[in-house]
Amino acid sequence: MAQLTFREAIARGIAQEMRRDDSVIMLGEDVGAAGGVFKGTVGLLDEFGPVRVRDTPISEQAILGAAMGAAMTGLRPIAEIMFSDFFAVCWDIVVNEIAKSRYMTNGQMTFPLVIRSGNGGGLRFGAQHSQSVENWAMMIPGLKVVVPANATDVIGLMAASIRDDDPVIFLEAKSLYASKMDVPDGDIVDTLGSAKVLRSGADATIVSLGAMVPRALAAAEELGENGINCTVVDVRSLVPLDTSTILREVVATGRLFTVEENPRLCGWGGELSSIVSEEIFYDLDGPIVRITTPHIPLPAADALEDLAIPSVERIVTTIEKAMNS
Amino acid sequence: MAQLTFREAIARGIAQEMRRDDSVIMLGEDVGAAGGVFKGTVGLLDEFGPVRVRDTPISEQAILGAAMGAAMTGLRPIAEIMFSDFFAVCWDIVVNEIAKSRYMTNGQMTFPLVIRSGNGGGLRFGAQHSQSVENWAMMIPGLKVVVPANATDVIGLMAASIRDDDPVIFLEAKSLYASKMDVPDGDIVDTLGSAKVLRSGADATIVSLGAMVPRALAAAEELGENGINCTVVDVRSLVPLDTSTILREVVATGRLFTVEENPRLCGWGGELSSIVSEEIFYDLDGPIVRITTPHIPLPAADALEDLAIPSVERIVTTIEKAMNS
Amino acid sequence: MTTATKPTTAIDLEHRLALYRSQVALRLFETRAYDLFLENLVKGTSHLSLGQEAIAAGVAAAMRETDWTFATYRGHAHTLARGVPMTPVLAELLGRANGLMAGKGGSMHLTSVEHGVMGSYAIIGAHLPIACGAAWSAQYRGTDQVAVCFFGDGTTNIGAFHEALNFAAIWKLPVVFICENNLWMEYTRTTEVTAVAHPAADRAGAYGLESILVDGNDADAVYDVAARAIARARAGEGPSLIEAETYRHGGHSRADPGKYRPDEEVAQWKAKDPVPRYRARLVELGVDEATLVAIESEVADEVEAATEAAKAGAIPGEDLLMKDVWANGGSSWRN
Amino acid sequence: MTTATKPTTAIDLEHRLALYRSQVALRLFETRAYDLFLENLVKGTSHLSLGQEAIAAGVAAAMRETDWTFATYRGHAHTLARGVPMTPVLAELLGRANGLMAGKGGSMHLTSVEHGVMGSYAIIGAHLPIACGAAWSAQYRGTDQVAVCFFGDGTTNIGAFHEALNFAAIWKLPVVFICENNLWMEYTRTTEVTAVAHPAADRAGAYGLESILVDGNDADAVYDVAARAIARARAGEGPSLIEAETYRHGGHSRADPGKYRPDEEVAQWKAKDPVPRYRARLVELGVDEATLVAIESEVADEVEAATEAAKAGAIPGEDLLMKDVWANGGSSWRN
Ligand SMILES: Cc1ncc(C[n+]2csc(CCOP(=O)(O)OP(=O)(O)O)c2C)c(N)n1
Ligand SMILES: Cc1ncc(C[n+]2csc(CCOP(=O)(O)OP(=O)(O)O)c2C)c(N)n1
Ligand SMILES: [Mg+2]
Ligand SMILES: [Mg+2]
Repeated sequence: MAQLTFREAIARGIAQEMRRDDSVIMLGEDVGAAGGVFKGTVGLLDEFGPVRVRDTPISEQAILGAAMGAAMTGLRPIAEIMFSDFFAVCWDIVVNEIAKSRYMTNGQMTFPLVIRSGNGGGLRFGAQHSQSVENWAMMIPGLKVVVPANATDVIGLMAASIRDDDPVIFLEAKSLYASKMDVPDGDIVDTLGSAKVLRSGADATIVSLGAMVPRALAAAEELGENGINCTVVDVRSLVPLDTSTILREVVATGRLFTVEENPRLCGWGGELSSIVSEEIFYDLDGPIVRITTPHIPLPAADALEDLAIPSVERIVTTIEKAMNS
Repeated sequence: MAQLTFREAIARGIAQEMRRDDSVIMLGEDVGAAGGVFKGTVGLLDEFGPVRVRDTPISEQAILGAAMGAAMTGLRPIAEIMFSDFFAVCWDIVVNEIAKSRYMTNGQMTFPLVIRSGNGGGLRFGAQHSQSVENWAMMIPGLKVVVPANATDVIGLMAASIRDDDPVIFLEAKSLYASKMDVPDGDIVDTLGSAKVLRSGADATIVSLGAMVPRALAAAEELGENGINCTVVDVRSLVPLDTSTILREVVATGRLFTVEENPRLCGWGGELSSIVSEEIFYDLDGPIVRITTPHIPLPAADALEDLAIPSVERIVTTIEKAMNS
Repeated sequence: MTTATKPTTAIDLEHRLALYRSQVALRLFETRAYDLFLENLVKGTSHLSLGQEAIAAGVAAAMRETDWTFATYRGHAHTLARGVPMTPVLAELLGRANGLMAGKGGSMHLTSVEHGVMGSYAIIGAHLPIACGAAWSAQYRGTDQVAVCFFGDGTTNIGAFHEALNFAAIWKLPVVFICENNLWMEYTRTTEVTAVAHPAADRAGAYGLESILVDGNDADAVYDVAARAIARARAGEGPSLIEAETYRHGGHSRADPGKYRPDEEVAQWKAKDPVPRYRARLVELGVDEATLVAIESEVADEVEAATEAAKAGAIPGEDLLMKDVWANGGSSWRN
Repeated sequence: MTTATKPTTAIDLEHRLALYRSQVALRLFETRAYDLFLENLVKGTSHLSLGQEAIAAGVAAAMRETDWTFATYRGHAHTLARGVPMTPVLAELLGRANGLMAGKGGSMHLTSVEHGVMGSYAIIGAHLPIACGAAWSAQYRGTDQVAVCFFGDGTTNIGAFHEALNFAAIWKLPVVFICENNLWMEYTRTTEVTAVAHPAADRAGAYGLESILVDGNDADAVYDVAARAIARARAGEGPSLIEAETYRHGGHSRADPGKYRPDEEVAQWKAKDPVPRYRARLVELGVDEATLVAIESEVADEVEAATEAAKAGAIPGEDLLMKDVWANGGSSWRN
């Protein structure tokens, strides 16, 4: 057992897999000597050397193209896209090439690669460095999408993502990088497509992801004190999606609340809502309510950003209002 | 009154606005001399000359960057992105620059521009030339998203989009380009954010968009013969979204079916479903059912593509099954 | 600028005959593909290499079996030149289950990993970085494989071109970029929208590379320049960028008659048609007519047989539709 | 390659004093911004131009009021150099309602349309095509406005750079691209990941442009080369690409101490610090100490006053949050 930050867990998860498998290699801007701008790859250059841990130019299409070409020829690259907002400059390689090529070739190629990226707001970086893009990735057939919410999950899900034979978009909530927890010693390998029930309550089910998980939990504590007992689910991977756990937990309480960091329209919460109201409509006791960032670009100022992203307080008041009406 | 194809309507809509406003200019690959690869801009070079109708290199970022820079300095550019799949190579300019810059500058800039693009499947072009990306655009705060389903709407909505002071993503269903209809003479100017009720029925509401509209209508005819009477709504613009019309029509029947061409996850249908189950849950008489392309890249072969995209038959059987269970 | 129009590598007759056969095969295959398109049997689109055969044939002849080809939507020729049989390629164009990718890819995405054809890519420029990745993998794994990446003149103006060239240069990757300069994008002349006269060769210096221009309608010259570039790449000396000047006889795609091009220009280039030109060279070198006719008729028979076999292919169904999104063979996004 | 280290345009003393004042203002402003960052008052990030002031000052001096600046996340200097007052800029860094964009943009997105500052862009390369668009608009409307676009050395390796340069060249757009080569990307040396020694100047030829290199720590030289490029653009002679060699004194952003750089390199460049260098030149030209001290203290007072005014700004609230997504002032996506 050792106390680890979320950012340290990234390097540990990668190192764990690089040690056991020579085919795992890494590339990105400033990932080597600098250890990553978020310090997520500190120590990897020292341990694995500049042949396996490579700094790149500011050429995101080249970075992901290189990862794709390497994956199709037998390696397991891990590429970093520094901020997930930058997916926009290499989106073609992600969605038109990596995501589609296995299907288009009728299975002739596999793409065992991981694209890590710092995701979401909370650091007052403004509209071009703060987006939550988990829905961008979820909407593209052929991509797996993993979003851990704590250090232990980072290691286990990173290992599972690296071992997975499909392309995984691995989104690291920037606002969680500094968060700490006790992490078990030794190798940790988790499973994609398994949501976690973090708390059980009879009245409502709150489904959350990434940086919204600790907020959902805190809100549930507060709601519990006010007599509303909530189940809290951490989705952990959007694709594959653990619909069985989620549906079971919604059936149990009859109410679903989703807490998302991505802006309002076409978020994963809307997708979950639509799955629920298609598949277990008759188990619902009331409206499905989504708590999201409003449909606006994220503002930079701390005061404004705090108003935009779902807060514990907003989660509490929204659920209270819905449950009491 | 003249019979016009959908593709002819594009040129007519653009010409109508270029005649009245010198600040409307156009650029894109092969839009000039060739009249566009889909022949949507035939005649415009002749009428407006090479200064207002400009052919570009294969540089989608430059095309949209140019449109953005021109818009912020007082022009009203219309840029063509040949296939909507190619948004992936210039996504940054769309989502990080065009969509966000007004907000980020606290309203110092406006971006009256239109980005037209051939969208969706049906032409057996395979996975990289057939995507329906209306949900890509809908999920980005700061973009308006317009998807006409017939020639008259093309003209009126094109005019409204060009006159609108915000960036509009104007998606032209490739499978509708050859469709014809009688179009009134004279200028046509429509309104963004107004859905159309094309047919009324007491039993269920089918909401559809673009190329799915004629299919939804045909399905409703067939269902009507089998005793299930459906309302059919053509959404026409996803942003602004005419929620009042849609919610009213769903309340009236108590059932909602959405018919989408975009792949399953995080489509506009999911968004609509979540709005409905949040806002008019108690008016629903049964599950909300989404009819979509499965969550796969689109295959090229005609037989396979026809299995993938929602067909009249699939719409009919899905609704029948849902209504009879 | 190196202008490599005359072969500096001796090519023996056997290889010359193979080069001829390859060019004839590409010519007859593409002609058949066009006919089938006009018969409405090719359902989607198709982009032919008629007139450009010398490049695909010449480069493939310089490659080893273990090397990799990265092609574009205009990729029939590059695929066949690597030894992929005609039947699955034609069946793919026809959308049949016996197609190279069972109909799921179509004309623009021909891929045969077995033959080192690592995909045909239909978004302009995207495969240049991907070819870098394969080359990086060869470099990392210490194999001596080389990635060869084809693209058109118009493609030099997109961002991915620039990123890939710089990336390949700094990592000294074993990748050979081959620009098939056929003067035209779709319907726009490339020089009208390009700041330099030779869209690839004039930009090599921006990546610290040698500027190489070759007569793309001369299979020997292409073979020669490709062989040298591939050898360099294999020896760890890094990437090359080759501009091969050529012309497409037909339109850009589908039934485009290519009417935007001046008649004289078309005529001038048809006079430089690589296939009769190569035939004439062989005759000059003493090859007898009978040998050439035999090659031509064998290839014609092959095309005929492939056409029949492709037409006889089954129509793909639901089982294929939902297959192979994921490595586990399935397409489910949920558990 | 044109190396423009010596001014060829006569600059009169009045302009020289203005250039000095401008550089001092940028220096003192950035120093204050850094202090406020260390005081935890700048909440997000910030990228300073300490050491690079001569470029922003020199170029701005060569621009007309109606010309346009396109800057990056490292854009404080370029914004101030165009005459934007310090208070709203500093208040923006502090996230206050009296900020240049009421706190909605932050340090990386400074914009003042009123002063021709058409935005600061934080995605590498994105603003180069956008500057082309503004230049196209000037060309179309027949004004003689020029767009000036700043970016760093590392930015030359991204696709948008390539697309924009070609596009500007073929349309002969009135745009001047200025690469501030400070040798480093964030924490990686640019030459380590760039195929040519001069990331911009060595690539100008790929766009048919003249290769121009200038001492970016000499405001007169910068002024001179910029004035000529702007004049060319205004005269309809098309774009220019200028590489200005410089160095950032501090780290890339925030509290980065920049320790990845060799001490000698930092020392060597600090010896070429543009501000004392320019001061020395003025003294040499006979300007008396009192004049210089007066300028310096006026600027110091301005910074002080701006600091107070910025700190006194209100905290922005919900009303601003939901404002100005759309041209109608609102943010509603539904009716
Ligand atoms: C990013 C992108 N933009 C546009 C297109 C449409 N497109 C397909 S082929 C083509 C012309 C390509 O010209 P060139 O590179 O010269 O190759 P050629 O077709 O002549 O072989 C265009 C514009 C595309 N496929 N991808
Ligand atoms: C597309 C993209 N990739 C990466 C980044 C992260 N990033 C911000 S600044 C920077 C370094 C830029 O270096 P340079 O162009 O030399 O400019 P400088 O900061 O030195 O002025 C990087 C990599 C970004 N903002 N956008
Ligand atoms: Mg071409
Ligand atoms: Mg730099």
